[in-house]
Amino acid sequence: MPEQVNDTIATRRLLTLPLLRRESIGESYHVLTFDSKEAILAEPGQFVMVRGAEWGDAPLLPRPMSYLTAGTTPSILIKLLGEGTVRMARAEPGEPFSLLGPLGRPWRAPNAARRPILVAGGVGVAPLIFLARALAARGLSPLSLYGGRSARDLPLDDVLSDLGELQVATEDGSRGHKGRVTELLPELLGSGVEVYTCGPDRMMARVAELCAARDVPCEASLETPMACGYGVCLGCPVPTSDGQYLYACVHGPCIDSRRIDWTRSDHAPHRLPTLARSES
Amino acid sequence: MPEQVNDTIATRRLLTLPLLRRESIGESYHVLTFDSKEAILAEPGQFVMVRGAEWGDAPLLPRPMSYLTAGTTPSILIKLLGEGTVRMARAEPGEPFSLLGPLGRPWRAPNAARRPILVAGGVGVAPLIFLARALAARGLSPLSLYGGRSARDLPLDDVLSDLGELQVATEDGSRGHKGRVTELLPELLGSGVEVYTCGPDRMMARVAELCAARDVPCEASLETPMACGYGVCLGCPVPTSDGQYLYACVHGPCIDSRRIDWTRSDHAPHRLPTLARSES
Amino acid sequence: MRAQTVRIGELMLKNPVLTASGCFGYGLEYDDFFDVSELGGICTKGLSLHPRLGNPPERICETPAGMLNAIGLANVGVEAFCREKLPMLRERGVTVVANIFASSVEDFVTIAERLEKEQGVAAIELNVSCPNVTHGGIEFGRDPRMAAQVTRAVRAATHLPVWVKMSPEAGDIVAVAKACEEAGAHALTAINTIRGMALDIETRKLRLANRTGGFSGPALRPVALRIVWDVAHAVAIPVIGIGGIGSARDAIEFMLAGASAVQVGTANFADPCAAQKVALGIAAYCERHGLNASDLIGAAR
Amino acid sequence: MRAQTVRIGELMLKNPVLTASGCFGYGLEYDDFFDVSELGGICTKGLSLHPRLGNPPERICETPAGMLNAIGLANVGVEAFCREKLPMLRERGVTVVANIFASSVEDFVTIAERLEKEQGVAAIELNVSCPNVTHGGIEFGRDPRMAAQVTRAVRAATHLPVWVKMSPEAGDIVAVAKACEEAGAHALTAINTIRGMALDIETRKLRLANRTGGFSGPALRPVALRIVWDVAHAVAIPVIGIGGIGSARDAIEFMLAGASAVQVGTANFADPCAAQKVALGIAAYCERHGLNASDLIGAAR
Ligand SMILES: Cc1cc2nc3c(=O)[nH]c(=O)nc-3n(C[C@H](O)[C@H](O)[C@H](O)COP(=O)(O)OP(=O)(O)OC[C@H]3O[C@@H](n4cnc5c(N)ncnc54)[C@H](O)[C@@H]3O)c2cc1C
Ligand SMILES: Cc1cc2nc3c(=O)[nH]c(=O)nc-3n(C[C@H](O)[C@H](O)[C@H](O)COP(=O)(O)OP(=O)(O)OC[C@H]3O[C@@H](n4cnc5c(N)ncnc54)[C@H](O)[C@@H]3O)c2cc1C
Ligand SMILES: Cc1cc2nc3c(=O)[nH]c(=O)nc-3n(C[C@H](O)[C@H](O)[C@H](O)COP(=O)(O)O)c2cc1C
Ligand SMILES: Cc1cc2nc3c(=O)[nH]c(=O)nc-3n(C[C@H](O)[C@H](O)[C@H](O)COP(=O)(O)O)c2cc1C
Ligand code: FES
Ligand code: FES
Repeated sequence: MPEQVNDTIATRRLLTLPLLRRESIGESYHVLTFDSKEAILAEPGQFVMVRGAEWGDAPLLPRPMSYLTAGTTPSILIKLLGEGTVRMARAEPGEPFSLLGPLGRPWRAPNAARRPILVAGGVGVAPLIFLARALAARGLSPLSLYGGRSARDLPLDDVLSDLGELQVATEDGSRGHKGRVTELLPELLGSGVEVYTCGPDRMMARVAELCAARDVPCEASLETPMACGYGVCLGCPVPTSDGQYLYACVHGPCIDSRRIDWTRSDHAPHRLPTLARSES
Repeated sequence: MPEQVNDTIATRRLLTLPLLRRESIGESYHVLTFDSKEAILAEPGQFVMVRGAEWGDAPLLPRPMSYLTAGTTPSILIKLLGEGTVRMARAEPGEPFSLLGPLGRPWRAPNAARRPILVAGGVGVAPLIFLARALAARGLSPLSLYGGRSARDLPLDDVLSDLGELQVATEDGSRGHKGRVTELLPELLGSGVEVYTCGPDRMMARVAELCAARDVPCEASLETPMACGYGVCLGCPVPTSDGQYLYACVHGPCIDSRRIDWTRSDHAPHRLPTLARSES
Repeated sequence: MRAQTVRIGELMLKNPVLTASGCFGYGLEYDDFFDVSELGGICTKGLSLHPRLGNPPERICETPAGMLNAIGLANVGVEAFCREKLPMLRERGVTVVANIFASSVEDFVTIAERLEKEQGVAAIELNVSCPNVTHGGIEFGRDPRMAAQVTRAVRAATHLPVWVKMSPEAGDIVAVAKACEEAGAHALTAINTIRGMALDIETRKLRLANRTGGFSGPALRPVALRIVWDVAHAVAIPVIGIGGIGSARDAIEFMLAGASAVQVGTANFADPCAAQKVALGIAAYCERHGLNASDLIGAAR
Repeated sequence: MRAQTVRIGELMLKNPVLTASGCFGYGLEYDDFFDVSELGGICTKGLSLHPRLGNPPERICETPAGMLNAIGLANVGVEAFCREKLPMLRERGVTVVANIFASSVEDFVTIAERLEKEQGVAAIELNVSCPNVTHGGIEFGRDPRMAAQVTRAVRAATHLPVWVKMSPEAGDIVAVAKACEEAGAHALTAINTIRGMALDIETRKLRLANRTGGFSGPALRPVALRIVWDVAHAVAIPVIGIGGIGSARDAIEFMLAGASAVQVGTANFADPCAAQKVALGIAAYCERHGLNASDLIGAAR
């Protein structure tokens, strides 16, 4: 564990904030915006541990969520999965939430000499939208590739297209390219670009593979189960190519994709929607 | 356990009903009214096991609550105590609740030859209001004695006074007689009356004692912790004067006060408000 | 519909869902709710040789996602059960597992012999793991030799299938399980409650008159599941899983871990139809996956 | 303010609240949150002789009101701890309890000897009860003789106070506790986690790569409280209570049951300031009741 931890750490706080508003996007996605007196100085790629202040003893653990926006109205984009996200999706304005953040290592600063390509899968779009906004603020315009199962699984695609060029792919062909979003990538890779990706492990593994083959810098934002989110439980190991572990909450979630052993990072049954599971 | 179980039992059902409205009465009391397509045929003195359908795994057990009214808009009067009642008091219209009822033995039918005296302590007023309404529907007008710590602890006193004569007592003297409500009782007892009581154990024990001394029939509605409410867990024993146990959920909650061993029924630390406890 | 029957030794159950002892009365309290004969079976409240009053109040208290109980095995006694309860259960066609409890091997045998005389008892479940009584109970279930001794004695006294209910408090549960298997148990049921305690900090009193109580409910599930896995991987006889099961998902977890059937306990309190819903949910899962219920047993990968 | 100090043998703690091993890192991750030296103390992540990578993912999973962990004692090793972590803790004035783990008595001794050389270690806590490693761990903690052997050997090797952390999976925990007392332990800490398991019914896979994980959190509290009561009523040395403590109310329950101090574990995850809040809450309770913290110990009626 010789890894250095990011330095925005000095601003980590546990705040209890009321929900300001909740907007649903289709059936499975919601944007939750909170009301904070002090501005949250989160950077794109960082995350926050979120828990309803009134949840009692169960669900017990806070849920890691990427910041969609920061400042005095920090927001997150959630996908309904299990009990935690279902409760979040039921919350009404005014309901208090505990937010611990900003946490983790943000996206590495873009290299001005390269055009950023953002590769998003489903809800993984959240930290990439935050990044695209930051790039736009600097006058940079990213190229975004955005994939999902169907047109319904591309929440906030309009935001991305407002911020730069957007290409979409859906597995059922209901929008854009029919197939995987990674199929759009090869022809775009070259010495003038760099890649940022967040989405399902399998998608990110493929992005990493393509980038490695063409020597394109690629940063991936990892999802692992987390108990604490701030480096004390050691519950969030990410196997690295040199046989060690990085800890996603402090060494990530944004990590240089070449450091990760992608063959060992898809164990997680967690990654299946629990809602489907609980139907039975 | 040779005790016979009441016969309205044939209508027990577990229903999931939306909250229709919630009215607060001061800081500590709320009336919750539910919306039922079918009329709930509860009788005065019966109770219902109430649990938020969205509570998840905790709090685990449903909470026993006396019916305040029955029919298609069944309602309960709750006093804030611990996690269960606090959650109920936060519920918004539309929130689904599981209601198992009607349960238990209702108040014994009034004897037309006697004037009913209702002795209520705090939230114990709920099943007595229901009784007073039923009496009023038959053209009978009960005399109600209603006590609490202060004027704030006499929720729905106006309902009682609309239904008959009402005398109140508060320990701090902020309304009516200064002192215990049981102090109002002795001069009212005689051969022409019968008593129904619900409130703190100590109050009911005193009512029972006074009635026994004057040979006045007295029925008490007991509060014990309950897990099931329908006779299977055996968690709700009430010590009887012959050294046996009755089970409050099926043999009660309304029981002839002479059958109860009041000296053995005040063990419960449960009876203290948990809210106060959790301050620390 | 996919076949839902499961075998527990010689006994064929309609489906893998029973109700747990002490959490379903005598199975006669459910006429308003559902037809109990639809279940795989019910386990009766623990029956002793003589009627028992049980412990003084308070007997129960809630804990995070669980509860404590110290009922103290209040029951009508085996005689009254045979005369007053069993005929009604028989009439309703309910598969009845008689859960029995005693503080000596002799009494276990006497109870079993009494049940042996009746029609309509599908199996006997030996409660050698009750944490809420002073004598007998948990001591038998903690020690492999004592557990085996009770099992062997009851086996010799009855033709009925004998199930032994495991205590999670045994230091070496697998050793107890193996000893019971060797002693002739037809099945093992796991788990009974673990002893817990709760205190009120304002009165500074213990919440239960019995001081400790058995801990049950969803909170207990991960521990129960681990024990069922361990036991099922160590013995050849069927194992029946218990502990915090409230949904089909929970029940399927136990079956995948090696349970041939499951029992629903605490979940009946909040929902009298819980066991029925679990059974229906397992059937739906089987349908969806093209499996029979018996295919689930030990199918974890 | 009422006195909040409590004595654990020779060691005087500022207040009765420590943080539990494995749930507070090395105590250096809290600068943003609060001044860790305000606590009664911290227990470090379990230290082994050599650094350990820990188990592969998944290492954690949530359960009703609790969680399972199978970290596998990932840690920097005692040497790196002494060189890189301890000086910073010393500088901050933190009361440090070094939680140590080994798979042989010799290694336990070697680690203790290494710590003995340092300033700033207030006590050593022997983890003879880790459920997540193949060797050592829980075997030591289940058997009174083995637990005593480790205790005696470490006592002989160091002048530091020695605390022994009890496993709830011992068949006879009181026997283990007494054996450790006799072997010279200065205090007992109870409890470590109980092994649990979870399965995903769609993939049919176990949720944890290690198969089982240690069960912790509020769900565990009633079981932990009962064990603390039993142990505290059986030994004369101080007992430190652990298990699902997240509020002052929980902590006071343990103290009333006989604990001289408490440790806050899983609760730190949702709230990094949990232990600080527990300590403040106990002080407020003491104020309200006109008691010193030490008056609470074993004061249940
Ligand atoms: C750094 C990071 C950023 C994330 N950002 C987002 C985001 O912006 N929007 C979003 O919808 N989701 C995001 N996730 C995933 C999100 O944390 C899970 O979807 C969520 O925890 C599921 O909780 P649940 O109660 O609904 O599901 P359950 O399956 O009921 O959760 C059970 C347990 O597993 C954990 N868990 C389940 N799935 C995941 C997962 N995919 N990743 C991590 N833990 C999981 C939960 O936290 C909980 O502890 C992020 C995860 C990480 C690690
Ligand atoms: C037949 C009957 C009728 C009742 N009618 C009413 C009513 O009309 N209005 C009302 O406000 N209250 C009524 N009560 C009491 C009510 O059940 C408790 O106040 C409530 O359960 C407290 O829950 P909690 O989660 O807020 O408190 P907590 O203290 O957090 O509850 C913890 C556990 O203890 C049990 N418990 C705590 N206090 C009591 C108590 N006094 N009686 C029974 N169980 C308790 C809870 O049900 C729960 O299982 C009645 C109780 C019974 C038995
Ligand atoms: C109120 C109550 C009473 C119980 N009585 C008995 C009993 O008489 N005999 C027995 O073997 N188990 C008894 N148990 C244990 C249950 O059968 C079951 O093993 C345990 O509760 C765990 O399952 P659960 O979490 O589904 O409740 C009782 C449990 C509860 C909650
Ligand atoms: C993630 C995690 C890691 C743990 N690591 C250790 C450890 O290294 N050494 C140890 O003795 N106990 C360890 N424990 C056990 C805790 O110290 C504590 O005994 C247990 O979690 C019960 O307390 P709690 O419910 O407050 O968490 C760990 C617990 C958790 C949750
Ligand atoms: S989530 Fe706890 S260390 Fe990463
Ligand atoms: S509450 Fe279960 S028997 Fe009365």
